[in-house]
Amino acid sequence: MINKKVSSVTKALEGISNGMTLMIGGFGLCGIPENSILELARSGIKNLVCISNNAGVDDFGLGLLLKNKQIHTMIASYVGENAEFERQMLSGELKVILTPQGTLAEKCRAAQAGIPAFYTPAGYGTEVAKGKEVKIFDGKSYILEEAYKADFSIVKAWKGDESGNLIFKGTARNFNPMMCGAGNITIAEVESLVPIGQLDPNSIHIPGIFVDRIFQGTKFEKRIEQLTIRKK
Amino acid sequence: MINKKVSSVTKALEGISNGMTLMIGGFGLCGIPENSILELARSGIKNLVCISNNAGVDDFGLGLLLKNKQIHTMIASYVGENAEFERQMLSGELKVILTPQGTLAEKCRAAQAGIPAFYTPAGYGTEVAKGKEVKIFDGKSYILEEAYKADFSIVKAWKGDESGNLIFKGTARNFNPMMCGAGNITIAEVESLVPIGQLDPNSIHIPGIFVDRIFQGTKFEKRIEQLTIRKK
Amino acid sequence: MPLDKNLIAKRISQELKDGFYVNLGIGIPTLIANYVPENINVEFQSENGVLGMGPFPIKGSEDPDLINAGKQTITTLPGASFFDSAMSFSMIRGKHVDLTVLGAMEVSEKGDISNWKIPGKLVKGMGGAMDLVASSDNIIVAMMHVNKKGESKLLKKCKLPITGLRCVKKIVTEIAVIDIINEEFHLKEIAPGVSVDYVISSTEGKLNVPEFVPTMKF
Amino acid sequence: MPLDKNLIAKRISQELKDGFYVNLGIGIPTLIANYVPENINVEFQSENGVLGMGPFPIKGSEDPDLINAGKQTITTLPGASFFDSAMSFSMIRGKHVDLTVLGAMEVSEKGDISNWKIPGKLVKGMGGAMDLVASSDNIIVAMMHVNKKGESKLLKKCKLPITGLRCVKKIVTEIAVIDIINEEFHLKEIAPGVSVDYVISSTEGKLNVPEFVPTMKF
Repeated sequence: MINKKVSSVTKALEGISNGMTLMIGGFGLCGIPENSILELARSGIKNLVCISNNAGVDDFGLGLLLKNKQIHTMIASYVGENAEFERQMLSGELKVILTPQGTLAEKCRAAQAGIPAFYTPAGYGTEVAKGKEVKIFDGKSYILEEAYKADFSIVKAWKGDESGNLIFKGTARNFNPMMCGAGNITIAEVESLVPIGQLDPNSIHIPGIFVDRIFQGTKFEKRIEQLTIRKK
Repeated sequence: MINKKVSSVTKALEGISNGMTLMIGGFGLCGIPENSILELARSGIKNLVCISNNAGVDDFGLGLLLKNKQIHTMIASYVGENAEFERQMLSGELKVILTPQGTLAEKCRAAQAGIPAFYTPAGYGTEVAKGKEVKIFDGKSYILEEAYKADFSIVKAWKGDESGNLIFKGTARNFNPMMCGAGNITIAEVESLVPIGQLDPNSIHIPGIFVDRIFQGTKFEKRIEQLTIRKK
Repeated sequence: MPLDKNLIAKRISQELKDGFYVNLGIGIPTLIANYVPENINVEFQSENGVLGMGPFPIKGSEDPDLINAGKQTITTLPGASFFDSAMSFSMIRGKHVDLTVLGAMEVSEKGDISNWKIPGKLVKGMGGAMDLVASSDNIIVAMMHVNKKGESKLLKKCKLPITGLRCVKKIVTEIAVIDIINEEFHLKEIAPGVSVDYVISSTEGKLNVPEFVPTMKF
Repeated sequence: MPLDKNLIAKRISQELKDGFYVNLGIGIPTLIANYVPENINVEFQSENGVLGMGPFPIKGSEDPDLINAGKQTITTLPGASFFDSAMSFSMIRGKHVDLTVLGAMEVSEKGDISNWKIPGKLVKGMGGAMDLVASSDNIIVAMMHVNKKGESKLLKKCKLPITGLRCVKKIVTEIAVIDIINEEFHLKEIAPGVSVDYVISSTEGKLNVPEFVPTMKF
């Protein structure tokens, strides 16, 4: 067993410095690495390039780093719920690269899988295709998208073991699995860090080979963005 | 719930006819759709193009279809354990397209995922690269590989439910998941077909959307190719 | 009388067919789940990683780890499955989803759609919309026929940045059902109490109108 | 005296480092798992979809759903995981595997390797070898120094169809350990009782020989 356990979020984030590119898991506020983001906010590390589907809300998730002006460039697919984000983007303070969600997912997965580039139909004929190679397969046009490069991937899982095996829960899975191993170093924060051998080998979503450091988060707020209920 | 259950292997294979391209799951004899292969052997359907990592052994798995001369072209990565295969190939009776195993897997996955083509380093500078586009990323050369097209995918899973959700077991998973949804119609044979709601949504390997027909196999021989044991 | 949002959703629900996997966008499309005809089975996919979505949870049973693409808390039905975003878009890009319904700011008579950006003003991002419209063979747009300024949203040519080209097959608005065939709008149905002339005057793109236009039925 | 297969494997096991993920090819490489130094932790990956392979099963406990890439029955150790072939090659192509050991028919002084085909005679297929050699930064070849006809397998240029270009970093044979540095063979160690001259005469490619060549230690 190769042990990936680190004792704290501070140790987990060691080596992250100004100007680096980070991939950060989660969809909206669901499945985000809360403890790591709070630590990044405390750290004051600046000029970050963040690859994440969303940018949190004004006072939680990546919104915290935006408010602190720690993010230089944001690569995301949707930013609709964050007023500060929109303000920084429209004013030009923040560089934003909007990317179709499926392309974003596949560019992470390509990085994980050693695929330098792939063709996708998403974005053909739109602003997204600018400067990208176009190729026709079976009469349909596709654009060439390259794998992301990142210094660190930071993901959140439900359960993990000391060798870095991960299991996600519900829709908190989202972008987390593909980001594992996509950055040079992968940090996983988990709700529950269990001893080796307690996870069913058949039910592991991400094998430990894709994870470099794992720690149990001290607190998970798991804020709900849109509480929607039905009348019984 | 969308019901994918069919009552027999015969019904499951309806529509497969001479000259079609089939993707068939399994690695060696592990995780192969035994019941479907036996039925194909009985059917006498000819001129098949088969995409499968291996070609079985002389008297089991795809070897049965080879012996019957039902296969026109075999696309595989490794054929080392099949004498009849080697004979037909060297004599020219059988057309063989050898493909690196990872490329084979990724070409299936690309078909499933609507990715028409991707770059891979595997095979660059070799016979495999002949006639394929080469492109350099970060100073390294890659070749362009296209997604497979197939009429049917035939896979084998451990458990499945009536809506087509699948769970695989151990290394019998192998090529089966990526082939689901990669062919126009996907047939899954399972060891155990359970009622809807009995599989943990978090542990499903292949969601039913990728599966068109599912049936419980009547018998699984699960032949072992290389029984290797240690002395206690 | 023009339809309200719920009736637009109800009209679109008539396009559901037995065995369909359906992706519903944020807004009006989400409401369609409330109107699935009783005699058919469909499953709802949400691109954030769930197939087999059920209704919203009852109070107290909400789970922060269980949301749809609109970030709303949801439930799942028996037979549901969870998966990552890459596999979710394998379903979409790989054409495994049978019907996609989404909102739009503009649709052109060629079937082009704009719904992600108003330059210099509003940038929400495309989310999964560009993947959906680039891949799905069966796209229905649910939207208002005119914008807040009273200008038609069914145009000869989209003015806003495009989300996808030649992809929309059908538009359902508060006043009409319009199909796009051979790059032209075709009026198929009108809302109860709405005149054909009103639909024509509300549509900037060329609208083909048959001799008899049926009224929507519910 | 030249090494037997087990000693070749044992010598290569000295290249294992703590924390390595290792892919072992069919044949001699498989034997390396028997010689992992006690003070280090490594995990074995098999490209058919398992990480954390253990020893062969004891009789009666074999599972047909649990094999390695050589189709041999295996066991798993605590912390193991199963995955599909696409993810398996994500590990390989994505450079997450730290060391790859495989057999070869020929290796050139540039580090080219041939191990999948003898035209018109023997075609086993490349299996996962082409993916492995195209991606891994750390490739060791385990093979006999000469073929059955007594001809060198360490060549100026491969004669058989290539599996991969400029990828082999180290070769361990029954008589020597040879590194490939700047596209030349460098003799690093000799087997006990084997002469340097014998290694030179058994090597067709240019072999750089230092003044003192240490003998392998076990």
